[in-house]
Amino acid sequence: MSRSRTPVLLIAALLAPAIIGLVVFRLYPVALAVSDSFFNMVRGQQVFVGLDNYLSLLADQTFWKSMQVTFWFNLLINPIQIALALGLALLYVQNFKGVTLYRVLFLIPIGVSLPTAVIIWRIMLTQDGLVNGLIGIAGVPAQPWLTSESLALYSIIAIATWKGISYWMIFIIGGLQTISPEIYDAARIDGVKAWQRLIFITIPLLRPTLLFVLVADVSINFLLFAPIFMLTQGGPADSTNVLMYEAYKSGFIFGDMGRAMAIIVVVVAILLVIVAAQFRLLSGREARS
Amino acid sequence: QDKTLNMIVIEGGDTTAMQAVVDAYKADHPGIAINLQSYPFAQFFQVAELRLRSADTGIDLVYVDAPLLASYASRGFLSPIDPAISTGELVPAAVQAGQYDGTQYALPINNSAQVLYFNKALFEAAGITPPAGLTKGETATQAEVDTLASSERWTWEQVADAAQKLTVKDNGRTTTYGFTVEQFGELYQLQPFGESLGSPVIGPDGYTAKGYLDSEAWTKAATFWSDLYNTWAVSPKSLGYGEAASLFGNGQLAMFAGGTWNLPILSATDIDFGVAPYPYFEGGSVVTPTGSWYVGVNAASANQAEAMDFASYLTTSDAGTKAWFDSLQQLPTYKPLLDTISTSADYDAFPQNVFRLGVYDSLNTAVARPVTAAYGQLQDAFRTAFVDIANGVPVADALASAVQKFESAAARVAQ
Amino acid sequence: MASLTLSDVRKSFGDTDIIHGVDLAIENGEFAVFVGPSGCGKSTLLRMIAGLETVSAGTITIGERDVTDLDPSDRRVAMVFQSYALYPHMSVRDNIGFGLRMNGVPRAEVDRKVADAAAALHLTELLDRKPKQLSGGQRQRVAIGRAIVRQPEIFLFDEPLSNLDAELRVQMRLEIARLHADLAATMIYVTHDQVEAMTLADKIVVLRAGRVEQAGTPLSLYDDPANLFVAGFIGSPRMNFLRAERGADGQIRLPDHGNVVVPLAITAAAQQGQDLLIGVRPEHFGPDLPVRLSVTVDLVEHLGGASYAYIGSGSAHPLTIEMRDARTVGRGTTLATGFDPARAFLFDATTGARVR
Amino acid sequence: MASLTLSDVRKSFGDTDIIHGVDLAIENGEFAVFVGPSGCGKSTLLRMIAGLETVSAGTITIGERDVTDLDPSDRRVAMVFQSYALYPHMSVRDNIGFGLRMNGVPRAEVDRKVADAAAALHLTELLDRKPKQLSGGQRQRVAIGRAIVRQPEIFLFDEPLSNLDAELRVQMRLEIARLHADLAATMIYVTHDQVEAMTLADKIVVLRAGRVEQAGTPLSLYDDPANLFVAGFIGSPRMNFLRAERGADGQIRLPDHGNVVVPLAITAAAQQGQDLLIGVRPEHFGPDLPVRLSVTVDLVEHLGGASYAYIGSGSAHPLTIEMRDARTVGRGTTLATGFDPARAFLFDATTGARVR
Amino acid sequence: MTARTAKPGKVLSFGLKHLAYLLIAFIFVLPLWWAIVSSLRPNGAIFADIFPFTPKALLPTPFTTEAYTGIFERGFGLIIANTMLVAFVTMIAGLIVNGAAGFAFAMFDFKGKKIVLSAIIISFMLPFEAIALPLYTVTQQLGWLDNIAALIVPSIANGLAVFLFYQFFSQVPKDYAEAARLDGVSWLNILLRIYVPLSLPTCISAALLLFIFQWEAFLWPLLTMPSQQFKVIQVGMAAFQQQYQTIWNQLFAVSVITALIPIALLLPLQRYYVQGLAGAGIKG
Ligand SMILES: Nc1ncnc2c1ncn2[C@@H]1O[C@H](COP(=O)(O)OP(=O)(O)OP(=O)(O)O)[C@@H](O)[C@H]1O
Ligand SMILES: Nc1ncnc2c1ncn2[C@@H]1O[C@H](COP(=O)(O)OP(=O)(O)OP(=O)(O)O)[C@@H](O)[C@H]1O
Ligand SMILES: [Mg+2]
Ligand SMILES: [Mg+2]
Repeated sequence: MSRSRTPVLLIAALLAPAIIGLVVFRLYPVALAVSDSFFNMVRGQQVFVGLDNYLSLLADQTFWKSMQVTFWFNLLINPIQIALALGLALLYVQNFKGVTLYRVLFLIPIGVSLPTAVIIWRIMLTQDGLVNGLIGIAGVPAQPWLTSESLALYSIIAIATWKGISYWMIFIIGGLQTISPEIYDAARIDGVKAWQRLIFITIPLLRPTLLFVLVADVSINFLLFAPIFMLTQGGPADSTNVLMYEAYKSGFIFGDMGRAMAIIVVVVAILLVIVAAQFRLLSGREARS
Repeated sequence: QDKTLNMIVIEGGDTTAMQAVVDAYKADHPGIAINLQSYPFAQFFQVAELRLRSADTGIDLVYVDAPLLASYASRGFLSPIDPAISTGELVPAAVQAGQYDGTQYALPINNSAQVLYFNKALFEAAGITPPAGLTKGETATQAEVDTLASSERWTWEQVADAAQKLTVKDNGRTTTYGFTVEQFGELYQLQPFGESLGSPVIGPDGYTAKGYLDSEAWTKAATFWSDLYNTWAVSPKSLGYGEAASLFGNGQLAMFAGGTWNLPILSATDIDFGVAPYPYFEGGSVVTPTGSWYVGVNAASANQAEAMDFASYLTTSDAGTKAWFDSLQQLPTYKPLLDTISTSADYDAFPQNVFRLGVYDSLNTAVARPVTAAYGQLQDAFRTAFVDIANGVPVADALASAVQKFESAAARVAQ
Repeated sequence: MASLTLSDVRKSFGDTDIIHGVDLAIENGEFAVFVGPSGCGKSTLLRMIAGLETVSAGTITIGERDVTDLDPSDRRVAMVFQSYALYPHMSVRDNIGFGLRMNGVPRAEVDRKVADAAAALHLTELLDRKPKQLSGGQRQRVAIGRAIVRQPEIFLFDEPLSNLDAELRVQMRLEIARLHADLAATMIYVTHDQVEAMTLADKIVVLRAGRVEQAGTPLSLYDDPANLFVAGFIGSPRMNFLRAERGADGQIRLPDHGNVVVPLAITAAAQQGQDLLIGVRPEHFGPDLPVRLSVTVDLVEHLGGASYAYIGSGSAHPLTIEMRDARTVGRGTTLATGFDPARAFLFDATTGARVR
Repeated sequence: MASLTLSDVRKSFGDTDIIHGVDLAIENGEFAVFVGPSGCGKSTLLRMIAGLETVSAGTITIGERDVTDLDPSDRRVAMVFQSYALYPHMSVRDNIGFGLRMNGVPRAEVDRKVADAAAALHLTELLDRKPKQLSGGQRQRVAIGRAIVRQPEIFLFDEPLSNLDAELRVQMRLEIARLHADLAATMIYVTHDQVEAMTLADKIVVLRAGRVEQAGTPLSLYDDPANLFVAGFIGSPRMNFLRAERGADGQIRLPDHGNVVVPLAITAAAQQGQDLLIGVRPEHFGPDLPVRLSVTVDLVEHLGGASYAYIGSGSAHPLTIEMRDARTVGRGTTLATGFDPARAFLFDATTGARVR
Repeated sequence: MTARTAKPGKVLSFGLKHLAYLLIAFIFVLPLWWAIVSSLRPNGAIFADIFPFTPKALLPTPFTTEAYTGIFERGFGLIIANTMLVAFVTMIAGLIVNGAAGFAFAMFDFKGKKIVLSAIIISFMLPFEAIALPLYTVTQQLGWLDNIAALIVPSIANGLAVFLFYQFFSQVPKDYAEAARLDGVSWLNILLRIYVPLSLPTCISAALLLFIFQWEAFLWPLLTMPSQQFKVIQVGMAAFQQQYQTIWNQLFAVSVITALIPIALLLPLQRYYVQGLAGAGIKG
């Protein structure tokens, strides 16, 4: 409603708890954390070093290699997760006898916590593990899923995807509910094939939902490092060493908070640029009749 | 007046043992309550780091892993140990490892020893002679153990040779592995590899790896490590903590190098196993891993005196060390207790007599981990290199990269 | 363009039978209109013809082709939905051309066809707008444009005008008539609107509860309804039904109106005491007609030219009478009116059957 | 029940002025209908009265109270939305009683009021259904029920019947009329539908582009429109406009119809060459009337009773002629018809002003 | 899309469809199945059929329920109850707080809306590890260490949830709110009695988001509950991976229970996902 007489008090009351919570428990701590990136610990003393921590990143090979890994990881995992979550949501909303059982099964990874999922998958993916056993039945030779430079990152993507897509599916299903079935009927009569309906109708009409899922998923994946920490510790040969893990190592293992925070500030800045671009692309010209 | 001290410790057996000490201490010191805050092993270091860094007054006593001491001390997390506390009764190497820049920052609680476990049945099946060692049903005096350790110790070459014969493959899949180490790629476990061949991991300044980690000695050690996985394929890749013991307990692993802490777990299985001294390289010196947990006092604690008193009780008193040892069965650093192990008839039988092997090693062959404020960086670079090597990265590349990574990270600490 | 034949077509949703065997032939180029009360199965029948619903039994033939099991896209039919079902995210141009492009028609040809259709429907100016920037009538035309470009053999319309306001409805009705004349295509049209049905149809099909009650030209249904249901359904305002009795003398009287005699010649066998209804359309009342009634007006609506008088509202058999130039009539006026028995219909009140 | 006064009410959205100073008085108990082309500001005006839009300038008074800046909930008005805006998750009972319950009316009283309203609107059977289980007309009645129970001083209706089919629309129209009679409440009603406007209104307010063009009783607008716009807007089918010229002799002629003379008495000053239009309603054509025309029919629609002939479709001044019992007329028929100049209106083609 | 009843010719595609679903379901279920099986084996036999893999690995042989009795003897019942408490309180408080904020953003235009909304959206793009330390200090200063307030309060306001509510509340037709305004319904009731029921799938998604966040919380409870009197599931689970050995079967038993609880809670809510309400009260 466009009313100039906006109920200011009401708005304040509605927003206050969330804003206070976020300021006190997110934004204020983050300000403190960012200030860490301007300090270094020298002989037990915090010393102000200005932008030194950032400048030293410029010449830091590990950092740049890690940046590459981060981009490659995100370039793959985000489209894959969203595409699969969408596919899964489409399967979920189908209606046929027995679908209820599948629907329940589709929800399972939501409940399995990430550490548990990682433990289970690590064991399943070992050289002589269950996955190699299964593909062995099909005659495929055993693969070093987590221990080879060429596969480790993809295995991590697969695990994170297994864990994540059911969760995103839930949100997409909510969005699918808002599309009128008659539009599909019209398209069927128009001779539009199923895949064309998906690309030209479903996806454009899901835009608000996809925006949410994309922003949330990209943020989470950009900051994701727990499975890497638990599975490969950045290896083999740094092939899974994403920036967040590099920062984590610096901060928590090496006690070098200055470098860690400098890296995190860079990561979050990149993330913000990406998310802003997503907003620009997907919102605004929201189409709904 | 009543005081409550808080101590952070590792969840599990360590907490149980510490509680036993606390209970004993309480009997003598009615005014002091000690509250243990236990954290899972995997997260202990992260939590300790965070809490110590925030100058958390809620911690009085800190459970310190030997190599982290320098890092903590250099950042002022720990108070210097009260010089009045006498360390004369402790194993000197262990006392030294508690010092940074010439000051004592922590006291050793216990020590560790690594041994070679072997499955007798699998050796028999493969038709090879197992290493000389302590086995079930046999007793051994300290003198006999000393002989075993000084003259009958296997070399890594022997281990590799046996492992190849012990490894069983079926259809391209390994059903029995010949050998593995318990702590895959860890510095603690592998440090003796290179040191046995004559080179420490880093230089005495604590920040130089060039010329050490990429020395000929370490290259040879790393090549051996690489061969275990890539040439001979006798070891399973990427085992998690505790999984070596599980495999061994299932009879799927013939030998593994691991800590004495595995004894209770393995004794509970029906595997017939023996324990041999930690191997060394042919032509090299005998070097074994050592170093375990220390206790320190949080610099931010408001109860310095009381905390020092408990630390002293835990590490330098008869009652305290005994309570700890009785509960946890870890190799002590308190010499009177070591003497008991050597002499008491209680330790004649297997597997108790394995401690006598530990006594020998800790007094004769143990080499402490490098003391450096950049230990975390070293450990990470080292682990990365050795895991990569096991996964097929060329030895020279992996070591060079480790040197580079460690030095650039350490430089930030050293500045 | 093609003819359409439904042979004993049936449809059940689960256990519920919705369409109970419909037989229907629609000629090539014919404009057929389905009418019937809400829920009688009009949309379902249309959707079955389109292929959007499966057929439980029976066959559907378009031209010579049996399309019963064919996919909607293969039937060469086009449908205009009540909700228009325009693609909200596409421009008018894309909405119209979407089906063609998806079927691999070259870009240039699509553009040409879209331009032609847009010109025919006066949409040229609007080609770059999105549906939500259009008025109802414009959306309607876009939906029709989408149907036209595909040059289907049969057009299906499901209440295409029901979301439009009265003025637009008149306009669009004329446009659809013109379209039918221009394309000479077979069209099937579902509506609730009397006027649309009467003015557009070559053939009106009256459905009730999944059965065809009567099918025929609009005027034949208007002039000669087969039963009470069709009589009440065709014509607006709806036909009035007056209670009638056949006396011992064989004469038909109106008990609610002073037992006035209605001189009707009936060939059907006389059944004394039979409950009858006489149907007279509002527009067939007038002064000076043979059967005279005197009624008291409850309510009058003056539309300017015509006025409607409502009598006996709330009773079982209310009357609506259409009057011209009757500004003076108001609530409470006693109206002398009447009807011509030649224009009245007689029905059996119990079975609803026409009594001739 | 209360009167409503708008004094120089204006509204702008950003820089766009939508309502340009409306002055209007609606009496206590009056039924006012707003009509006007789409986008002229009817809904905006209604929403300003309801308090859903702020007023940019001017004042709104209900009874004695200046409500210009009051919150919607404090104005004692109720509104029926075109979309009905029934709460889909609530039963009919809850939909109707929701406002009362939220305002702390005791449960028992809410139940009683809901029951009363439901009885009045024949909704009693449906009280436990959800909106999606209702037909359009039933939903409409629920929306009205929701307005009634609050016993507002003013009812606002925004095209309440526009989503209903023709038959239902007639029914609901009568119910709203009955409601107005029963409650004697002040009602303001927006519609596009001629018939609704004509039959329901005590006063019709014709709006164009945010201005009031004319306000008055339906028949006064029908019989005496102030200008071309109102004349074209009131009446359905809309009035025909024939091009007229005033010759040198002061006579008015129809150049498109053989220069036939229309004998009209005009008091306005003669302006030679002035472009004029003569307005004649479709229902006012007939044979044997003074001004005789001969036209060729393009298209006829036979509705049973009435028939409409369309002439000169597509031309600038097409004609629609209503005929009774004219089954024989068809496309191409040459029709001899005419109109009575007493029922014709004269307008200035340029300004649209009535020329008297 | 309309359901089509099976015709003889469609049996094949029907079978193919089930096959495809089965395959996907298999991938989803396999890890959990393996966890279930492992939780029903004695600890020593967990890896018996895994290295190398044999089909027996997917059957609980030898069979024992000792892991389950074991975890409850360890007090895992209490730990689960603790976690439920934390998760439910966070969920309910979070729904209220974030729902209110999302509603305010969706419903009103006010100065600075864009900036505040952006700040809120940004707040969930911050890695928790980065703020863990300052947040710990804040909590310490509030005196909340070892108090479950430290677990709950910082997690209530959630930028992601606000964004979610905002996105979906914006899609609810404004007519409902306007109708209710005219009815004199307060904003609070408009939110609670109209927007919330109309956005049920969204509310469930948001509830799930908040619930799962706490269900998986680990580092934070570990930090803020130093005395470890009040343990939550992930912290309790970490204890199975000890310094010298891992109690696999109990670890899996807990994993299975923790996986099944959220799914069991979600199951009865499933139907809201396949029947939309949106727009059902509008138009004829
Ligand atoms: N998918 C379905 N499942 C079950 N019943 C259905 C389904 N579709 C329609 N029906 C039922 O079939 C009957 C006929 O519906 P249909 O939509 O064809 O009616 P209609 O004549 O078009 O009515 P209206 O004039 O209201 O549009 C109704 O009783 C309806 O409830
Ligand atoms: N919130 C708004 N912001 C900007 N312009 C608006 C807004 N609401 C309405 N308008 C504009 O105000 C004008 C009048 O709109 P309004 O809805 O009152 O028309 P209406 O007479 O009700 O039309 P209709 O018959 O189509 O309902 C239109 O041009 C419309 O585009
Ligand atoms: Mg229908
Ligand atoms: Mg409007």
